[in-house]
Amino acid sequence: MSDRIHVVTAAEVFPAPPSMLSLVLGNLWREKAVRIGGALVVLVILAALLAPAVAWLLGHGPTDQFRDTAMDEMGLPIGPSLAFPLGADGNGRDVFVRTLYGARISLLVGIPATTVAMIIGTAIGLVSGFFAGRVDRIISQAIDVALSFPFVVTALSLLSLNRGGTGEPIIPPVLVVILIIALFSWTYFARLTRGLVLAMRTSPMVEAARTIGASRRRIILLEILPNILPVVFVYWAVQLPANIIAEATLSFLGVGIQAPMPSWGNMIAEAQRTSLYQDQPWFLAGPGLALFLAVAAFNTLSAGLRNVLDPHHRT
Amino acid sequence: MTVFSVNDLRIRFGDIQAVRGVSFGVEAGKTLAIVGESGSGKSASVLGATGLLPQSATVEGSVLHRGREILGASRKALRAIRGAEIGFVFQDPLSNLHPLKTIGQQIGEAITAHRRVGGRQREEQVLALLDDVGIGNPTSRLKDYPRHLSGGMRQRVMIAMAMALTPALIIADEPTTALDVTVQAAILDLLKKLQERHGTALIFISHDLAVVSDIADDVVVMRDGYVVEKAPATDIYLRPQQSYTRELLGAARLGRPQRAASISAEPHRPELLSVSNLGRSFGTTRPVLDNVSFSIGKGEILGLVGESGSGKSTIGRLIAGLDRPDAGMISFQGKIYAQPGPTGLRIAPDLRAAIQVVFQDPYASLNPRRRIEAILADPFIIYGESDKAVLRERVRHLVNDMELPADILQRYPSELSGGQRQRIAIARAIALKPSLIVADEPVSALDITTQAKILALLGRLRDRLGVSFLFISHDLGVVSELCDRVIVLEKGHIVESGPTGRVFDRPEHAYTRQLIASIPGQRRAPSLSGIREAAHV
Amino acid sequence: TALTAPAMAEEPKFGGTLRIASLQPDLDAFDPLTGYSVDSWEILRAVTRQLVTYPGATTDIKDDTNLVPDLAKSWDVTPDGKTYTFHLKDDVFFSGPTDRKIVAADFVYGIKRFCDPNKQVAAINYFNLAISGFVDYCKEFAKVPTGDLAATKAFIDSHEISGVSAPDAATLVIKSDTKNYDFLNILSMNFVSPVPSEIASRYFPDSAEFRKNFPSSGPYYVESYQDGQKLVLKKAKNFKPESDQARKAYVDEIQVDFTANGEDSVVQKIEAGEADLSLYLEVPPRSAIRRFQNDRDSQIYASNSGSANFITFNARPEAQSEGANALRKPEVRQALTYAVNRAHLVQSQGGPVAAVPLSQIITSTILGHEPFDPYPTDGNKGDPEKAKALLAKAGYPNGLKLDAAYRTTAQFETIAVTVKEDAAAAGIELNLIAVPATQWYAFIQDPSSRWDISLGSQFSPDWQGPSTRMLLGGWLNSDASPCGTGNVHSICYSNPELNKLAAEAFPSDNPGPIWAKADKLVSTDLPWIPLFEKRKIALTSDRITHWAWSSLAVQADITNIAVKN
Amino acid sequence: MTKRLLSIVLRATSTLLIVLVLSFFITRIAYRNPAAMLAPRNATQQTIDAVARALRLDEPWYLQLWYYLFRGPDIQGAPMGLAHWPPALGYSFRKQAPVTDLILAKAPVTLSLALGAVVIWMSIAIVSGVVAARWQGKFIDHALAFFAYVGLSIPTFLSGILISFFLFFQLSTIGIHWFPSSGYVPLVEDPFEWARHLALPWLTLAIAEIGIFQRVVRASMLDVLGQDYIRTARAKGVSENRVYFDHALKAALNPILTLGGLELAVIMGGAIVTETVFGLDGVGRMAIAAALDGDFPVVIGTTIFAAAAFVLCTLTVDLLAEWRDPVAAG
Ligand SMILES: Nc1ncnc2c1ncn2[C@@H]1O[C@H](COP(=O)(O)OP(=O)(O)OP(=O)(O)O)[C@@H](O)[C@H]1O
Ligand SMILES: Nc1ncnc2c1ncn2[C@@H]1O[C@H](COP(=O)(O)OP(=O)(O)OP(=O)(O)O)[C@@H](O)[C@H]1O
Ligand SMILES: [Mg+2]
Ligand SMILES: [Mg+2]
Repeated sequence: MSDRIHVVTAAEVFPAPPSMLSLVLGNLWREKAVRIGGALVVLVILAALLAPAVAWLLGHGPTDQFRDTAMDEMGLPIGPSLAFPLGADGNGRDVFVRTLYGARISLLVGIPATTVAMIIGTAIGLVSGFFAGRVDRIISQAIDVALSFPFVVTALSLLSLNRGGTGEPIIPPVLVVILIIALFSWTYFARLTRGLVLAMRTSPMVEAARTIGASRRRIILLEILPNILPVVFVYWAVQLPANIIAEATLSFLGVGIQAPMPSWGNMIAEAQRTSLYQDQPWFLAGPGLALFLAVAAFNTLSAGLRNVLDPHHRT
Repeated sequence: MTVFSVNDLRIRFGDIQAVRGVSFGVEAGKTLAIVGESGSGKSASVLGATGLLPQSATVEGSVLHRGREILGASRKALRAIRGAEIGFVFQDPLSNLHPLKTIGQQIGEAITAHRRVGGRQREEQVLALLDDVGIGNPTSRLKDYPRHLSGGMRQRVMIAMAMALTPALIIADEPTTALDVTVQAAILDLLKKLQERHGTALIFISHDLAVVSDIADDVVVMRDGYVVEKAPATDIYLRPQQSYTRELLGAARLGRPQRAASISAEPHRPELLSVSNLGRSFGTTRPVLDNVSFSIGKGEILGLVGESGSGKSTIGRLIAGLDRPDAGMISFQGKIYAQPGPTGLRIAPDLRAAIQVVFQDPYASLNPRRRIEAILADPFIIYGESDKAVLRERVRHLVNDMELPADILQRYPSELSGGQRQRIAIARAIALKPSLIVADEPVSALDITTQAKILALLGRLRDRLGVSFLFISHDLGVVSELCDRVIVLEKGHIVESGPTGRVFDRPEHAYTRQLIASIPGQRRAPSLSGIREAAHV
Repeated sequence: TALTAPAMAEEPKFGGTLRIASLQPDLDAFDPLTGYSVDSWEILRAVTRQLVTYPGATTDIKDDTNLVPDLAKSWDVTPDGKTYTFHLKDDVFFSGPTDRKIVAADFVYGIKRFCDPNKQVAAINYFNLAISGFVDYCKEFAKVPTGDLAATKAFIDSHEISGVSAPDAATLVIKSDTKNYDFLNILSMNFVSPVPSEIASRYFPDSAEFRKNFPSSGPYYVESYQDGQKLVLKKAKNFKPESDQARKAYVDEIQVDFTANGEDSVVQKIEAGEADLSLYLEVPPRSAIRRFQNDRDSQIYASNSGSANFITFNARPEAQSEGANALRKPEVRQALTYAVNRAHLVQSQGGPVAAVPLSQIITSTILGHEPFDPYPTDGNKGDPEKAKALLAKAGYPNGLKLDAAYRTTAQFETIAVTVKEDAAAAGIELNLIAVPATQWYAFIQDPSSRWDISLGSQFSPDWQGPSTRMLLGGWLNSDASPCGTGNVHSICYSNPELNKLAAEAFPSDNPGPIWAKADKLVSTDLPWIPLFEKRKIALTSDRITHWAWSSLAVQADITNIAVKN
Repeated sequence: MTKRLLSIVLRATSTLLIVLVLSFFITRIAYRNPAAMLAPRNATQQTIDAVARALRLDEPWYLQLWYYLFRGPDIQGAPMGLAHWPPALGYSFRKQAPVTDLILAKAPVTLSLALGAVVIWMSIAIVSGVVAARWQGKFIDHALAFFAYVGLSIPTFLSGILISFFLFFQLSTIGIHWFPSSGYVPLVEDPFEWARHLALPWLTLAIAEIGIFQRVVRASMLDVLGQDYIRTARAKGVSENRVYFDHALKAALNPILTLGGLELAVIMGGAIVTETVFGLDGVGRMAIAAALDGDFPVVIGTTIFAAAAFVLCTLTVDLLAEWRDPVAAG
């Protein structure tokens, strides 16, 4: 008869308890999306990790220019060859090596940005959902405001903010890019967490804890957090590819990662701007495919995780 | 004439064999009841037979509708039958009605899915149907959405939909389980009336033998996908052949509750908790609680009954200090701890410990991510115990008290049965040696046999520890078995209170009388009392 | 090849529409007062006329240096060379918001607008120098409150510049305090155009309304203008072709399309036949150049442009960083010039067709040019070893770190990363500072900005030929441009010897040799490091039937181009 | 109900106000010295100072905010002492016009882009999402999933480049001039040209969104298809097509609308990348140009515009959801 009364309970938030870790892992493994996505993600991470090794093997650093060997007299880059697996770019640099280094930037920006956003968003969402009432109204308003700001333009203003009196950046631009992306994605986690916590704060589980006199801290840490964290982690994986795209977009528009540091976004921008991709298609295809693969990898993986771990998709 | 018959029906969901060879049939104008505990395959059988199961199900066997084989028939053929020749009424009328379509559209669709009728004509038919199923002022209801209707009315709409084309057979899958007793009685009446008028055959599914006792001509008892027993109703109730059937009968509270002789009204108990002039309202609608006053004595079990939405749980939450009243006050041993105002809720730690709660859904009240041991250790930790060994000892003791095996401690709530979970919830509540436990429908999520065990446990706790209970239930039978005193709540007002025996024997208020009259199984009850006694023995 | 434009066999046909794809979403300026970029001049040529002008050349940019009468039919010069009296043509008219005849007073008004406090003329220095009484007039004008059209008009109506007068409708007299051999060249720039006061005084200079109601004195008028989308110029009905020796005005309509974004898209438009010419496309993409060379030989035109790119130093006194101080030593500057691999830079611009290495201040189209390389290296590849040695000599044996600012456009980014790589080989580490292109001048001019060298500096002569004034007599001449805000690229160079040579050259009748001498002097001293001279490459559609270069616009002369129709 | 509506509107208004004030401060601090940026490139310090005075940059911040809202800088010659009503959202330094006018001039482009794209992606996503749900686990479902993932994994700037290259350039070079590479023709002028010019941008936006929405539609449909009332519909003998496209879709629409509102809001606020790649003269392109230019009144104005688009879209979606099903929405 237990299926008769349908109350949304904490249990439904995340059905599998950790004792069934192996079961969960089994379920995950059975999900094709997880297997494919996982394999691709490993590939991306390997690319990032092995970038210096490949650079060393090929003898081409990410910013080294080989104007005499990799370009003709007109400055047109050569196409793929043994020495330059994906050919050269408009400055005689190795597209393959730069693409691999681009993976590093993507992850180095995407992962911290998403993590920071997750931590901030979850904390704020927790407070908002748990204390409800006026606190919630204020935070909801703040979320509204944060969501209302257009991404690229505000990012530009914020980047300009990072200019000291001398016109030099106050903190490293990469850090700013990370912070900006985090600033624009914490709301996602805040709203997610808030919704979960709001539903949970009047759940029998939390009320039971209240009646035995548990403190707020105890309730948040022991009752609520463990039940929402898995979902939050899943949504971390969902948000990550979006943030990788955000970095690439900023760099593409010339306001993210600055030359000569390679980022997929600024590589693609360069390929397009110089129109060299028409002669050396790999100049565009290299970073383009890499970006696509990385994003697709995380998208696939996170979709799989979500299918298994959070069947009631939240959008 | 047999309208519909099922032969050797077998249903599989993946590797789960849900139905393992079931046969039954129903004749025109007759009612076949299918009874059995949850998960026994009742719904699966009828849904499988009519092609309504998801495609993941494999259905084998034979199903004859008016002599024609319909199992494996084309979708189109099945669709032509469903609605036109077989009508369906499902359990939860809210979830079974489309939330975004008006009831006029939904009933009309039952007609237009099979017949070409003009708009005017359709509307007339819908109005006639609404009138038939006893919905007053039908014209004004046409444009209503399901959310605008009460539970009973929704179920009437479902019935109107099923009856739209006066099918030869109606399949009603637990049509009253989600409803209050009084509404349940009315719906059963309606079904019976319509059946008689149109000579419809009826397959009626229920988990409660009491409910079908008034209506069934034949009964099929199912368990684990098998038919345990199949016989005319009189035989089932008077001469059950199988022990399982007898067990079901024993648990069913047929007819007017019988007071167990052991519970005698003690003359006077010292007052433990007092509630006076309590009021609470949410938003602008009428107050949920209005001027509620009562008290609970030491060691007393006070029953609180009333239909859904009458404010029972709200009272429970107020007493447990989970909510603050808008009016009146609550005092514990003379000390006021809850009254209106922003600082109205002042609960000292010892008071916190003294009043504990057991919730309806045991699974929802246990943290699925923590082991039972951690859950049970919580109260001790919160009240200052930190020695690991002592904690372990106390937790073990608790589990022992609850008659649970010790190895349960290392498990997670999801690995426990419903009854076990509720015991854990109770264990956590008594860990702090409370004086009062608010039990909000603690057994209504459990199946009938488990219910009995938990009720017995509560009784023993009272006897052994002298704990008082505020026992909230909508099931009069349960209340009558356990409680010393009963208060009856209607729309936030107390309409009657008194010793259980008195209230049940000589109800003073019309509402109480209505509640008691609606208890199912009363028609057969006199003839059954003997069996009941026998089953108890 | 067709890189030097072929002479057209037959007389080109009139009519048709010339479509121009602009890289920028809007004109940077569209008022003779404010236009001071080659691209704004390109368009202004169609809607303004001057006293004298250049007729365009079909062969090469440097061939378009002969002044011909434009609105003036003739002029007299006093023997001291300081007073010019212009006699205006008689059948010349405005078009657009007014159709009336152009009179001498319209020039006077145009010049009186120059120091409108709401918007000053872009190249005010020329006129401070060239027109008597101009400075005093401007000083007075500066006191007029901004934002008040009526006050502006009242001031202009009630004040005169002593050096400018219109004794009658057809006579204009301009007086100068000094004799200048390039006086007429100065007047040939778009600034000195007739402006009808009854129209112009209604709008703020270069405002959106002004642009829409542009009072045209040229062969075309503004039919419609929508920034970000389109500018349409139509042939003026009262334009008398016989009155204009310089502009044939072949096409009936000129459309400027502002919707292309990015070099690639501009070129694609031309290749796809959606556009005939480009605007704001300084350097076409290399691959496009090659495609045109290979497949569309007749649709690519190239010419030396006189424009050059160079590295400048933050030489203002406020700059006291280690790098800035190091660069005050000649050895360090020499080290840097040896560190630069000009061959690489030329390659990065698209090879010899697009640029030539440059080792001196004066570029090939300018008066006084004599090829000269004070620090030659093999194949212009630079010499890292020599650079290191020079650094060590200057006291930096372990190399040097410099903050290098560049503008974030394709061209400068390429220069920046290329120079960075090559400098690194010579032990000079460049810390690149990216500055958005639109904030470039504000950044460079702000004394508090932190940079040692600028990789974003470039130069384009205001007119071809006798325009040496701009560099050796202007930017580098501390008499003409003292250090401070307004000193372009914060060059802050001061060399008394140069100043003396310049003072000698201006009134001279044969200034060429003087400038050549000055060039040798300064190029050796390295006030900046010349990198390369750009060749202008124009890609066109196959609809162009007659080609002409305009020296002022350093690209196509849209008033002398004909298209198939 | 009115109280609820009032509070919703109040919240929207306060959101806009906060955005306004915040963006004013951010941009005022970020674009530290707009006068120098706006003065001619070889302007003297006096000129720069004059510009700064004209922009009233030397006044206290609250006056600047006031001027920003209600009066132009002197350089524009707003009549002295006369307040501008409704608020002008400042005057663009570069364009020398009230920002409100500028935005209103560009808004039709952005709106055409956004609304056209939303219609395209919603209809395709809904049909393909329903199809995927209906044949869940079948080949067509997998195929659609594959395309969805490809679509949503390509950033718009990349797909924009590719679409423009292949569908404009390559087609044009072989003589098929179906799609222009850029530009905009107003709808009222020529509906066909309007659609032709917007086709590629729409496609670019739609590709990414279809990927997202097809998945959302499918998930939401699957969710709904498991509901009891779907079984009820089948039990009534309703045809399968009606079950999917009427009963199920109707109920599945809420999350789709909510997310659709959000995405639409972002695009309405300025689809910067798409507008840039395709040279559409919309609010987004103006915004980024202004941000790069330091024309901060325009930056603030476009920020407010984006915020207003966001607030409006979410408000509409909320009200729509409320109207469709107050219980679920509540
Ligand atoms: N769609 C399904 N997929 C998988 N298993 C199912 C499905 N529907 C039912 N089952 C399983 O089939 C068995 C019989 O279910 P059924 O719904 O017939 O029980 P029931 O007797 O109607 O119970 P209740 O009284 O709870 O309604 C159960 O074990 C159930 O878990
Ligand atoms: N937090 C709340 N906010 C708004 N309304 C509430 C709240 N809690 C309860 N109510 C309303 O108060 C009324 C009484 O609710 P309560 O839960 O006390 O009823 P009940 O008697 O326990 O019913 P049931 O038997 O269904 O559990 C209901 O109409 C309910 O909708
Ligand atoms: Mg069932
Ligand atoms: Mg209740």
